[in-house]
Amino acid sequence: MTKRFASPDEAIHDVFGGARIMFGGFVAAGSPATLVAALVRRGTQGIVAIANNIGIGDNLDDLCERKQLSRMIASFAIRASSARESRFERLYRAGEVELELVPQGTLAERIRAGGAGIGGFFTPTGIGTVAAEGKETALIDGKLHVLEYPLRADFAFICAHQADEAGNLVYRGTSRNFNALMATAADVVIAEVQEIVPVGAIDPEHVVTPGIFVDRLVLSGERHVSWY
Amino acid sequence: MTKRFASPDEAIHDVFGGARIMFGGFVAAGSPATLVAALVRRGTQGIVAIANNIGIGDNLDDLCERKQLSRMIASFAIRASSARESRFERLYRAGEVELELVPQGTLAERIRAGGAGIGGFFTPTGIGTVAAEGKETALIDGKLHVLEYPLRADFAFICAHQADEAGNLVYRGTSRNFNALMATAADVVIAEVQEIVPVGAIDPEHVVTPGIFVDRLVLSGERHVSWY
Amino acid sequence: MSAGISRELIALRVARELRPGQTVNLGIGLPTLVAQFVEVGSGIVLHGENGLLGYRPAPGSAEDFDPDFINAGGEPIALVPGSCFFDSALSFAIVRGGHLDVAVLGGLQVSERGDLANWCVPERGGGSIGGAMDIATGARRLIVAMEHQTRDGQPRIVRECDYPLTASSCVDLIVTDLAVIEVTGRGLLLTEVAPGVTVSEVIQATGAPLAVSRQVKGMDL
Amino acid sequence: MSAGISRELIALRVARELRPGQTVNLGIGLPTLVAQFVEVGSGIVLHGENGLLGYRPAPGSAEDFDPDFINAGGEPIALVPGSCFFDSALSFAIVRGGHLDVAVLGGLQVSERGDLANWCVPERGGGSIGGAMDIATGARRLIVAMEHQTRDGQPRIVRECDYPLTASSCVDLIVTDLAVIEVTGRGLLLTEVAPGVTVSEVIQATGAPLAVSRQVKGMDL
Repeated sequence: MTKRFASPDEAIHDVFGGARIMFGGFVAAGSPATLVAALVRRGTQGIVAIANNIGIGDNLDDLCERKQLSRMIASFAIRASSARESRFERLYRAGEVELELVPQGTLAERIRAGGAGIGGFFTPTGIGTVAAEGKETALIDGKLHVLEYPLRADFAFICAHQADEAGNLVYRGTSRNFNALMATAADVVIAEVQEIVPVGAIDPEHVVTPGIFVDRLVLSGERHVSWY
Repeated sequence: MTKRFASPDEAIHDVFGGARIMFGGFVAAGSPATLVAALVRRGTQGIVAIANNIGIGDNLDDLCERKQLSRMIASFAIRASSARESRFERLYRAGEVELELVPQGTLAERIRAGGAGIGGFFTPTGIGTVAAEGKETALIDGKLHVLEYPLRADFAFICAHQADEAGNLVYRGTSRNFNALMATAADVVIAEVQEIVPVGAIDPEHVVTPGIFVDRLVLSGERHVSWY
Repeated sequence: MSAGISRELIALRVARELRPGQTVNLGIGLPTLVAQFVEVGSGIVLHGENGLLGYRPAPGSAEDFDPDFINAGGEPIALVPGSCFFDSALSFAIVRGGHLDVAVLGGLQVSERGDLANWCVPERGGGSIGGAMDIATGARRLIVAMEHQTRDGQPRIVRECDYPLTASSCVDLIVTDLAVIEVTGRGLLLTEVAPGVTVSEVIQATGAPLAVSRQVKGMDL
Repeated sequence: MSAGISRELIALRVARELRPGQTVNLGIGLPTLVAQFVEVGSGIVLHGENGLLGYRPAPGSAEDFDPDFINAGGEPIALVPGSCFFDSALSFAIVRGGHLDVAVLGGLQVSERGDLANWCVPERGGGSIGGAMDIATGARRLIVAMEHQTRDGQPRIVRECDYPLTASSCVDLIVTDLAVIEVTGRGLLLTEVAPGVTVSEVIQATGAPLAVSRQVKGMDL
């Protein structure tokens, strides 16, 4: 019983218009480029995307070419100073896509909470800033905290280094980032990997994402990444 | 700059009366037996202990011989049915030690929250039971949740398989359990390990507890564990 | 009153409920016996709340006991291809986050609404919650495996639990030495009786109203 | 007005604040330059909020760029003995949980109370919070490294930030091309001036009241 799909297009065959999709990765590290390219080909509209970053050179910015996003939840979107404008930035300024900016640690924790069945949590991050505006706060241990709620999605597109046929995943370098969290927080988790090995080939001590979290596997295409 | 101490007694030299101490381990797996034995020798009184379990055969039960515990926070303490009584159980029934029973997942999450700077979290676990009595609740997404607060301690006594001199830890089998969480949630973290290797000898991909969390290292004594 | 089936047969009957691809947690005691009937390669993945996925019971002995490879009851386990280890936070993220397809827990009492009490005998005091509250709350499907009655012949299936609750309205199926009973939105439904046990004997031994399924049959063993 | 020191020298001055055994996070931009002055073996552990501890800047080139080994700014890094990787939840547990001894962030504005604004230029809109709010809130000691004034010659150190805040009362030390300024409970305290810069020039370039330390001296470079 393998979870392997023959192509990224087949692996995302049931992504529907308006779907809420999490995309792993931190800048280029662990970004599911192959799955994003398939989503661009598929042309699905009205996507609510959850990802750390969307900017110049990011794979996700490709979803702006045909205006596939209706809403973006991210920590990095518009650089405070930047010579060039991303496609996302242009759409955002034109009012064609919504943006919910979330502090990165809060974003990570909200996704973890979504995967862990935590109904909400108090964080000191964002107090006194727009990130806490309109939100419930509480004084805990002498310190103001803001109540944040979990994030979940219909799909998670993630990227790991190696999988076994059961979906156990290991990552490489700084590519765990949001991938390992998003693997727990979506109804359908699709992982692209460099290599799929037989069940049992990964040392049980080294598995980072247990296979029960992963629904589908597909091989990554060649990576074209530029250092920017 | 090594974090290694020559003996467990030196590693716990500053544990004070009334200290709040976390003890890792789940039954025998990952239980810091060497450090507990040193604490028994030291005879420190009034300890508030946080651990998953205290029962017959558990190392922690040894702290009851000289009534060193004032309060126990645990998920497993008194078995619903048991032929033999632990020393903890006898003290508890005599009113000589307090017991706060916490659902295991809530205990894990409270310790994680303590280490992660989360001020509190909502969990559905315990609703409708004594575990939620007197606590704040909230209806989130149609489901009642109870608000739980973080746990921290003055010291954490943990047990891992291998450390490098910088305190990076790897575990073995089912011994990660509470150890990996408690490593993040105490002012002074003392780890006993089977082996201490040079910095750089553990693959960066395989480190489970980053060394920055670990203050002191000591070698484990021989383990005497019976299967019960 | 006829003697019911053995604990091993209760475990076997529970194992029949499990499906390939499911992630399954087995509680301490009787539920642990279910592991013996889960074949390696069945596609059923056993979860131990102490921090592992994918295991099988190990024969084990006092001499070669390795305390780092245990189930949540402290008993020795062996790995299967695809096993992995993690800490207690991730372990209960699996439980609480809805990633556990089925859990099998022991019971002291189950109410007609599916409330479960299994962590404290009031006469003894104290108690041990362990992972039971999280598991009863978080598992998508909860099966309780227990003796139908106490040693004193008191029913364990009752209108209202008088023991402290583990979780309310959490039980989906009860498998005992006498019967298989579903917890439905309209109360308890008897669907199977143990070999040699009659429907009226089960009703007699049950402390809550029990509807009898039209398809009631002998236990699927 | 004398020209202040270069960005590299600002980074060098910041690096002088770091001590062996400290865990240190460096923000994107100017703060990243500090890494060049942290020697391997110094006992200072660099934290990348993208999920690593223990790294050094890698020379790197477009040809051999490996996107799996980057800092939070997307630039190539190399490992040092004792490096390790983890996910974003643990990374921000480190930040939020008080395990970060020092953070160095860039700034757009800092107020006299130590409020920091560094993620959004209102004229541009949108913005990028990244890890800045968590880091500014969680770090035990926060150093802001920035140019003393904007390109238009407006002060960045002000009575009240008019840019959206990153966190309030979070900054401990400000290091600029002109000066080193401590944020104290009684306001801003000038402790060092850059080579060739006078105290009155610093006061002139600062938009908030500035007390001058009795021990004010030349920058420790």
